[in-house]
Amino acid sequence: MSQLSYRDALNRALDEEMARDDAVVLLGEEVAEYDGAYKVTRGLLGKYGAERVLDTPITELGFTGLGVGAAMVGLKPVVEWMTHNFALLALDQVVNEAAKTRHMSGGQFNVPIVFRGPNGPAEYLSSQHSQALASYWAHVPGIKVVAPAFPADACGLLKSAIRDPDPVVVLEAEMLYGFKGEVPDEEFLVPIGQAAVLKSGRDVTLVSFGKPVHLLLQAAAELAQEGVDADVIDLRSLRPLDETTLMASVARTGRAVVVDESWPAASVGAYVAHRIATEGFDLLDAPVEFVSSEDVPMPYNHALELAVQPSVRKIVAAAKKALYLEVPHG
Amino acid sequence: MSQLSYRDALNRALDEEMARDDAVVLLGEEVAEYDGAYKVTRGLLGKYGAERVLDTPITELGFTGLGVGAAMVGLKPVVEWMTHNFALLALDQVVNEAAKTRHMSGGQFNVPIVFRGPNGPAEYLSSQHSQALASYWAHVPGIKVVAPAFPADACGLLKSAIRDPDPVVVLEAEMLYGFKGEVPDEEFLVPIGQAAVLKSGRDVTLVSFGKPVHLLLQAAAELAQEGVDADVIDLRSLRPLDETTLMASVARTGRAVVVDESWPAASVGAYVAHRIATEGFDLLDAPVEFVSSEDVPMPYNHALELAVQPSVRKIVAAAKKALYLEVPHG
Amino acid sequence: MNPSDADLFWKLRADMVLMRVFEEKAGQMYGLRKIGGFCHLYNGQEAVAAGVASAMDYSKDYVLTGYRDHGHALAAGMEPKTIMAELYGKITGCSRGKGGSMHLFDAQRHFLGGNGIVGAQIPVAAGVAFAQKYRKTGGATVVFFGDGAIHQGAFHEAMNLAKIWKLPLVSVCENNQWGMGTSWKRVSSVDDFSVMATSYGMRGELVDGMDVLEVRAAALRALAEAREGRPVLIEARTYRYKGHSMSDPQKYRTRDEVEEYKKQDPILILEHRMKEAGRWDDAKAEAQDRAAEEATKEAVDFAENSAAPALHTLYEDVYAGEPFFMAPSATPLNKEPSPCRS
Amino acid sequence: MNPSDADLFWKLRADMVLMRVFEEKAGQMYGLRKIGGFCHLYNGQEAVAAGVASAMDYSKDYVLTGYRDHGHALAAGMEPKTIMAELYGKITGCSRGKGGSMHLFDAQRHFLGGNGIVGAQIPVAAGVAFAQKYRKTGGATVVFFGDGAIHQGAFHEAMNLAKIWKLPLVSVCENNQWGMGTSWKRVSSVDDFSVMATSYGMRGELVDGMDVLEVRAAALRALAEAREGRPVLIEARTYRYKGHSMSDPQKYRTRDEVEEYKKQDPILILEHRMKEAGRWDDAKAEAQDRAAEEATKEAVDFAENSAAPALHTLYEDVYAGEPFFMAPSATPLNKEPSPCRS
Ligand SMILES: Cc1ncc(C[n+]2csc(CCOP(=O)(O)OP(=O)(O)O)c2C)c(N)n1
Ligand SMILES: Cc1ncc(C[n+]2csc(CCOP(=O)(O)OP(=O)(O)O)c2C)c(N)n1
Ligand SMILES: [Mg+2]
Ligand SMILES: [Mg+2]
Repeated sequence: MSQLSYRDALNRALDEEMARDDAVVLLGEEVAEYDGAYKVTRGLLGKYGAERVLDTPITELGFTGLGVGAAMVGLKPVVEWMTHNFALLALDQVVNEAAKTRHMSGGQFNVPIVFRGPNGPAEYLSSQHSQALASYWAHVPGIKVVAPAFPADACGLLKSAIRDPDPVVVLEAEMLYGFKGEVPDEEFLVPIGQAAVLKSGRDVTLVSFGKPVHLLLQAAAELAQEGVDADVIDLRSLRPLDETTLMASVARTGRAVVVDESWPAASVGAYVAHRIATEGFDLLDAPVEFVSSEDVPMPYNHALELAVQPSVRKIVAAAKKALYLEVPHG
Repeated sequence: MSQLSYRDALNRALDEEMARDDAVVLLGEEVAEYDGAYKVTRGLLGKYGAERVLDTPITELGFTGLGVGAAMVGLKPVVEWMTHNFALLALDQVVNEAAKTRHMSGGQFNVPIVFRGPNGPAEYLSSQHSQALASYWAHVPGIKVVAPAFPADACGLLKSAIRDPDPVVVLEAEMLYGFKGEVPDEEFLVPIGQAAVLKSGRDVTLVSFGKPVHLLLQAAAELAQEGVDADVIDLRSLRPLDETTLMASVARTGRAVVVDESWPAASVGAYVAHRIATEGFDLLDAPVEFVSSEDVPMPYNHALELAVQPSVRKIVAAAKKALYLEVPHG
Repeated sequence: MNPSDADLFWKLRADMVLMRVFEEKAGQMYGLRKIGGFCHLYNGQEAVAAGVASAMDYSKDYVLTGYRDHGHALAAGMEPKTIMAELYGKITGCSRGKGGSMHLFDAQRHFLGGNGIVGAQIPVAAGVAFAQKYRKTGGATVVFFGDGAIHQGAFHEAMNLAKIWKLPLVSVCENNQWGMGTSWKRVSSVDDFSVMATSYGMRGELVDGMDVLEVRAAALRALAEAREGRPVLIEARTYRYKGHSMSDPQKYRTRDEVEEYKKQDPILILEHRMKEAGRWDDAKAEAQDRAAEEATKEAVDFAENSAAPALHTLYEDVYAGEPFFMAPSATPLNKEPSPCRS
Repeated sequence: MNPSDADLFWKLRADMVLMRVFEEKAGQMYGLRKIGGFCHLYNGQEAVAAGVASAMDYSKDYVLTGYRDHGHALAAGMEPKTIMAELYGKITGCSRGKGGSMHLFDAQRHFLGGNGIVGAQIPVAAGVAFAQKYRKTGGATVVFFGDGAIHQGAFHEAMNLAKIWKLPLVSVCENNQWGMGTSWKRVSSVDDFSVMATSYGMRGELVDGMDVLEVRAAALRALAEAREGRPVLIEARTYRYKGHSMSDPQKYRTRDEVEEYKKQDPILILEHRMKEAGRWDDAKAEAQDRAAEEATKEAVDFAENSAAPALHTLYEDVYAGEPFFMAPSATPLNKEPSPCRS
């Protein structure tokens, strides 16, 4: 085990997979000479050359589509979106091409492509640059979606994504790029589609994905001080969703708080809350609580942008509500 | 009251609002000389001239953005997307411009624009042309979203949308364009944000929006034959969502079936199911049932494409499950 | 080309005749409600697909196009049977009845669709060309699109990528003069699309898209340049005889306009050239016509007699490996009681 | 222009000096962590905003730009105070602390932002021009964007719309030669962006973006044409002195390259011209410099002393009328216990 930052863990995944398979190429804005806007691709141009690590013009739709075409004939492109905010320009190529080519050709084509980049609020960026857009990908059959919260998962999931014969969207968290954690020294994969139980507990299930997972852990620690034993689930994969692990947790606790840093409506979080409520109907002792971002565009002012997002305080309050500890129900 | 088709009801709304306010202009592919790909804009070019009814090149991103700019300085553009499938190319201009301009300017601008066009599966069109994309709009603060199921609502909601100082997305149903219904002869508006109770009942709430609302009515009729008295809710507006009407129904029935013709994950339907389950926790006698489209791209073959979508049969089965009538729970 | 090459003449004619006959039959079957949805016929434009195809080396080259794809599919050597079966939505269709008219595909024959989103195939094609260059296959990619598609951002972004990365891409704008009911002149700032190559430092060329020999010559030039890393833009000026799709009343143009173009019919033009070159043979032509009729009739029979896809196939071809479905889709409830549960 | 117009000389100089001084101060305040996030400084490019602004009639014209917007905002006559307060995220900022550096707006002064999505402002600007034409205001719209933005589909789609609808739009590509760490030459197929006008049958013009008088002259020409329904594309070749945003180590270029361009500094060039024209005045220049320093200092004081927005303001400016929020956002639970509940 070594301590590696989330950024370096992603970089290691890219490096290992590029070394392993010359079908893997990287495309994106600033990924080559600049080492990536967030330095995730650092050093790869030097190591693999300009044929495999390519700076693109600022044409998200164009280079995303280009990746899809290259994947259809056997390459394994990793397309970096400088952030997921800009990927909205490329949505059509993901939803209408990458996700559907296998199906509408009757299974004739693999589309082994990875779309990756930072997602979710960063700091002082206002509303166009601080969006959590997981829902746009999780909605769509034909692709897979992962959202690592720790360096080891970042590395292992990205490697699995690159080897996957289907398109995979990787939601990275800009605020976690510098976060360090243990990563196995030997090569490893993290399979797509398995949630992780980060802490076992009996009283309430706290579940999220990506950056807010770290809030869950802090909330669990705070709750522990008040004698509440939380179960903490990191979904890791949003499509497929590991309902088995999730429901096993709810069976243990009978209560659940779902956290999603996106807007609430038509979100992954609301979907997870729905699944828990429907599948766990007889298991639940309280309504599923859902902590989302406020339903507003992200403001620039820092105090406001913090207030908009899920916080340890909100999660603890939600957990207490689920436990009927403070807010009386009804 | 007259019998009007859904198409003609929309046409009447456009006509009345154009007559009323010369700030209203129509833009889109084939809306002028061709009368609209689905004939919704029939006759308007002749009546209002080429300055107000404009055929665009096939550039969804460009003309959607153009509409946003025109709205910022006082026009009230109605942008027709030939179908919502193609609007994915324009998503950025809706999500990052229309929805955010008021907020990120600190409230300096109204953006009174309407985006409209057919949404949802039609027939024999395969996967790129038969998508139900409500979730992509309902997710986003700063816009409003409506989905009429009847001619009168189509007319009244579109008129409200055109007068609204905020961007409104209108989800029309291609399969309903020919559907006829009663429409008041005098001018009328349907306010955005109010659900309709189409049938009052005591046993189970059936709720949906857009085209599947008609399936709810048929399912309710079938259920009635078996002695089940269903409450049928047509949401009409997805953003804002009329939770008051919805929860009053659930309070009456204690059981709910949510129907959404989109894919299940991160969908409007799952969100509604979640809201019912959380707010109605003490009211519910059974888990909320959710009937969505199958989680697959739409196939071309007609039997397959029908099997993919919600059907009366599936809804009746879901209602019975909610009533513990057939499928034993657990 | 060497105009004395009789085989080539006959091959081009056979291709075009097959397209024409196939489309007529498809239209007929549509009328009989054997085919549904959109069905965009290629009549009038045959010289473009046939001319370009004749210049390609399908062992290493690839083709992509839009939804008006029957002609290009046939030109790539796909069998009329699997195309017709696809239009019928049968399991024997090239796309297992999942794609329909707009989504013909044949991986083996390097025919990469069939795309329903106007312009979307252009960046995808650039990606195929990227892979060819990366793998040094010597192959090139040809992408077809309409006069309507050329305004899409996708076109522009892809052209720039093709040029800066020296991709072996030949972009063919089939200017059939109408995008649905919109005359190309009303939505275009230029009256010659080939000048748009200027923005990308590319060579652009306007070619008579009704003359298969001219198209072929332009394609040969373009492919040679593309293989050397110089992408080319071709505008093939052509004409669409039929409505945009099957349900188009065509009020936007006169019958005279259509008739005028039919006088320059691509098959007639080629036949004229063949006669000029002394390569005409009535019997051979008749035999070709009959063969096309025969192949098309066989295709219809094949489609008619093929099985519909089983309902459970709707769950197939979504993912490569073990499929998964987000609930409630994966639960029995959401499926139709019987046939769906296979 | 009439080069003997001394007022104009001094006005252009004042504008450019204010931009320069303001940006230096913004950079300083960023260093002191008074400002966060992205902050794209305009140093080096002042002649473009100042030259174009001087040719505009703000009573009827409009401006839109990207995220590198401080210079254009000042040129539009926005007060340094409200801009600096916005950078500080204060409630007195032009956008109430919601927009920050990238989203300056001033409806009154016809400054329509400030846009963070590269190229997105171009179609929006075409829409503003559309409204001007529709309302026959006689006004024109100017849109600024970078050498990186010109490849976006949004640019191309908007140019075509502007041309076919004869919109009063002047599109100014500020080619500062770098898009973040990418030299414009590496991602462009042409070495003169003004040729891209060809695809839209527009007039294109390359102008020295370091020379404010040349920029002004080009803008005057373009605006006159635009007002008559002939949109124009201008490439203003300029240079960015600072990093892309504040945290850019600028390894992609040499210090020499930057120094070389600083020798052609737009303020120096103008001063040189003023001297040549016999219009120079040391004292006046010094007074101008002092005024700019003063205004900027005041702006900082204003920003420092302004209140932060109350937390409840985060729920404001989302909709025009009675706001609404999708649950759980509207429930007390999801809000921070105290200050949020106003
Ligand atoms: C992105 C997108 N927008 C709109 C449509 C609807 N549509 C289908 S074909 C067509 C016209 C295209 O014309 P052109 O490119 O000239 O091709 P042609 O039909 O003439 O072959 C339109 C608008 C679509 N399929 N995709
Ligand atoms: C659509 C989109 N893609 C990527 C980005 C990230 N980004 C911000 S600025 C920039 C470079 C833009 O360069 P240029 O257009 O030359 O403008 P300059 O910064 O030089 O003023 C990039 C890639 C963005 N904001 N929007
Ligand atoms: Mg056409
Ligand atoms: Mg630049």
